[in-house]
Amino acid sequence: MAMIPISQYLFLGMVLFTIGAIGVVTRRNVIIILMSIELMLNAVNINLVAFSRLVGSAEGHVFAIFIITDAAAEAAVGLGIIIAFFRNRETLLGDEMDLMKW
Amino acid sequence: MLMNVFHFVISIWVPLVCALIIVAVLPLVAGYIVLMERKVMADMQARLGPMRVGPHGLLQPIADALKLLIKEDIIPDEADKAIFWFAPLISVTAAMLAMSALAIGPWFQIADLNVGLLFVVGISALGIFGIVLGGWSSNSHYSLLGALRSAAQLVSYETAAGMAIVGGLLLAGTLSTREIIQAQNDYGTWFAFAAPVGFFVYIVASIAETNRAPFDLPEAESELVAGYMTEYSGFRWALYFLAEYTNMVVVASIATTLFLGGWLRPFAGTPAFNFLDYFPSVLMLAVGAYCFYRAPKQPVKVQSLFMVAVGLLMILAAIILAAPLVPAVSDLLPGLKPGLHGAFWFLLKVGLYIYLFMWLRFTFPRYRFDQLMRLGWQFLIPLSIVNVMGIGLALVLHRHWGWGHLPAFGLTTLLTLVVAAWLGWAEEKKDKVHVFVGET
Amino acid sequence: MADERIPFATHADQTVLGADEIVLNMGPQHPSTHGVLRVKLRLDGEKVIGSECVIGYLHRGVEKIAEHRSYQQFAPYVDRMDYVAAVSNGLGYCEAVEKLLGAEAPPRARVIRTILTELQRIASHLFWLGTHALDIGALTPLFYCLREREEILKIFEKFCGARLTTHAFRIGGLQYEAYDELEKDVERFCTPFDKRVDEYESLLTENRIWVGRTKGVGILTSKEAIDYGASGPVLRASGVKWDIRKAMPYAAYDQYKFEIPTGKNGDTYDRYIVRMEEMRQSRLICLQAIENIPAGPIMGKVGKVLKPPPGEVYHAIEAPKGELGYYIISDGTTQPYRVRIRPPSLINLEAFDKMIRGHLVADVVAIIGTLDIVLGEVDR
Amino acid sequence: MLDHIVFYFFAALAVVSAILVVTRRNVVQSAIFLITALLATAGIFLQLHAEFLFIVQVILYAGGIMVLFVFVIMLINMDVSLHQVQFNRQWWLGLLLALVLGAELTIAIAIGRSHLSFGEAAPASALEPSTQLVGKVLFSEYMLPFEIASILLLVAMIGAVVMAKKKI
Repeated sequence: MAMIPISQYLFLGMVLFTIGAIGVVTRRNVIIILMSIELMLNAVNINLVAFSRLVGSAEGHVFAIFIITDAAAEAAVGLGIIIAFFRNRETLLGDEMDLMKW
Repeated sequence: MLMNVFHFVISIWVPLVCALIIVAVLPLVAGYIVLMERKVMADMQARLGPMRVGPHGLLQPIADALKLLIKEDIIPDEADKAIFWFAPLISVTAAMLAMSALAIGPWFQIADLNVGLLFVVGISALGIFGIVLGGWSSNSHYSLLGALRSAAQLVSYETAAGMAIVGGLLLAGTLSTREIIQAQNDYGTWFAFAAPVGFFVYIVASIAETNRAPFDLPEAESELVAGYMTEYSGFRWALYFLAEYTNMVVVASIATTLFLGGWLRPFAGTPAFNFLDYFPSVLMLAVGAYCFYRAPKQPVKVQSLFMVAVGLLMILAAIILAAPLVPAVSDLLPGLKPGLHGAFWFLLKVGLYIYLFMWLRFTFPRYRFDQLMRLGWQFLIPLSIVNVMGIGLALVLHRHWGWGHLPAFGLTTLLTLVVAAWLGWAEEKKDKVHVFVGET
Repeated sequence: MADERIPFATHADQTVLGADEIVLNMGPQHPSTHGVLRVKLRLDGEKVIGSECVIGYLHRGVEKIAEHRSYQQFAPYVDRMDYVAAVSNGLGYCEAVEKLLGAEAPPRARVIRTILTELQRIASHLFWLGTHALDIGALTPLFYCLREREEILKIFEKFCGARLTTHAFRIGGLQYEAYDELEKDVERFCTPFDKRVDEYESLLTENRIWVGRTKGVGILTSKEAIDYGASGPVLRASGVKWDIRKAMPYAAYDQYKFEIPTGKNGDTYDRYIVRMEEMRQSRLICLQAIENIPAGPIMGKVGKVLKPPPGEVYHAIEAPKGELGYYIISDGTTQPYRVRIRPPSLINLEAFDKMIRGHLVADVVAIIGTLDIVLGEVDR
Repeated sequence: MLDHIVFYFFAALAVVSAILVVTRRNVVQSAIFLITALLATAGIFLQLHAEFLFIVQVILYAGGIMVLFVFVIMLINMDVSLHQVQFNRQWWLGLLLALVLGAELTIAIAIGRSHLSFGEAAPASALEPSTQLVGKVLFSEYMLPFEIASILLLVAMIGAVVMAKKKI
């Protein structure tokens, strides 16, 4: 039973990261942008865990846990901002966030 | 070589058979829990409960299931059809998947995972998506409010339940369900007695997680009609119901595993209590005898026969449970006794835990949403954190300072109870301030 | 007060609401609106910021029907208003017409009327308690309450053959002579009944969740209660000691000793306590009454055909839900010219919007329950 | 062999759901596919013998963060946004740049595969049992980052409350 080569995981991570990036730069809906960012973070996690498996230490896992923590914090604050934004502007479109203050 | 093949076959087939049993039997079990609930409710409310289908309503669940299966499956016009269609499946799948890491007796377990208990907790929490998406896709305000309440409630009480579980895990030092039960055997006491406050927090939080009264706000009948299930009917509604009752079994199993000694007999380590080994058989015999006693009093002959059949089944179960106690049999199959009796005790504890749920449901009124949140965030979560710290302290006292179990855990439990009393007192005081919640 | 209210109607049909605002339509088919009350709630999250009651789904034109029936013929109709307390409705109507006629029921009839009406009050409160507790989520009290109510209904059935819409009284007295064991039956019910009330109280009164759900919910101060014209337990729970049985005694109430329980805060909890206490007082009245039921005729001197002199009369009684008034105008014929009924449920419901503002959806249900409305009476 | 099947299944699932996340019009459907993608990633973690991370992913990501997302999506009335243009005006530029980024990464991986020797992967037993190992590393070497992460969470919590509250 051959191991799956590490490059496969890296490639998977790359694909997911790119899709996430595409979502961030092309979509208008802020919630979907936020979700795309989560997707990118997730892609990074795959890489970390794969490397961790490669070198046989748990450091990659630890970093992945930190990234998940970070994602949780980001989601909480980001969604808070979205709610505040929606309350004030009644829209969810990212490209209408064009005022510093209203 | 042959032994290896044998072991391989065992290692593949036992989990498969267990999984099949769970998937096939759980709906039936859920149905009979509903019957039990109705009977318990009837008993507490001075009524008889279902008595028509089968003797003492014993076939009622099957009749109900048939009725639900042939009912029309209504999908509202304005609903998001795809999501509406598969949302109940999420709930059921998550609930059933969670069963896979639970050990019902030393024999019966699909997979003894490294992260066993966390797996159960995490996967069963995914069932919330079924509720939230079902409520949202129904496109009805009642459903939406029910779904929102459900999500908020689950997220809040998951924290308290998780911290309560952490307390138990600290004692066990492992996440594997099998080893947790083994650890309780080694301690010589169930963790419910070592960490009573944690157990209490878990009871409350698990009731809230399964949306049972007095925390049944997501489906509060008098407020939100049926909450997230308002627009569902027929089979899909039955799936939600199945998920709810499976979740009850899951949380009861977690509590049994972590706090009530899993498949261990009461006083498992004390030879003086070995007579409790006869309890399973005696209980079955008693139930069988009651069946025979009631059989002639049934109104219809078929029902009498059915009652006799149930009685015979009980006696058969008694014989099977008594078999390992015969020295000849136990010599032949040494694993028989822990396997059978373990499963019996486990299921008995699960049943008692569910009975506790029902008892509470028929005794208490329903919380209001803000009170529910206040209870969760201001009482249970701080208490569970204090409980974890207390257990840590007890372990330090025990392991490093050489205190005995009783003084160490007694002291920390006392401390935790003091904190609990203080928290309760603070909340009471706040209650007085909050006499009028409204603003207008 | 009124000018502070957010006009609901301007927002009700508004499709674009604020971020968290929704309009929730409760009823007319909803498990806890006690019939066919429809409430349009404007919610901010779960907080009520406006409401509108839509009534009339059960309107049968009772008052109009009265104009085309003779006085006796109309009596059964009033039973269909507050169908949970039909005896009280009948009493009010009969006494109003008697007042119009200038006749009076004989003492025996009045005592028996008192007994039955007080039993009816207990039955009505029991039904209220069961459903109110059910609304708040306590499933069990309902069945205990219905168990006791059943005993009362059995007494009614023995007395007049009907259980719900009894038509037990007649203008001028009673329809039937009391059956032989009436006293015994009433005694058998009343003697252990205070223990039963204690039993309900042990389930609810001290219960933390119950107290949390009812204390401070739906407050009506005594001034507001009077302004809204509230009556009955709703008024008394706000601290106003007003009971028509004491203030303008009718039937045989002046002969008996009983207390008027009052509350302090005027919240749901106080209304609950007041009603529980009222049940105990009603039991005492019944026990006093059966000790000495005077002998004599059961019908006063009224003719076969009732032709009251032209004029008008208002007669109110203390029904279980509050002041039940009948305003009858006679033009000297056999049919009333106009009958106007003051149903306590409708008037108490007026305060509903005031009471629920700022509360949560769950409290709406509790407040509907605590007002003890019967839609048959609200809509007539 | 089983390993391969599991990996490619979850990888394909993750990629397909990821594509659907960024292309769906309906936000709720996007969220559902994001959950699928996250669960598929969790499956890949399991295939990499990272059981603890698998369960953390399921509990925290799928069970916690996504509940938050779905909650907010349901709170916000989004019928309007269904009929709006979904992609912004410079979408072609963004797509191009993202694809360039992807190409760069691909090239990097390809070069790395041929020029750098990754060596043979450590045996599966080196990471068992992952829970204890992660715990030990987390609470010894990475104690400070761990504490910082907890402060970060606290800050985020306060921030979220301040943001979302109407009147403070």
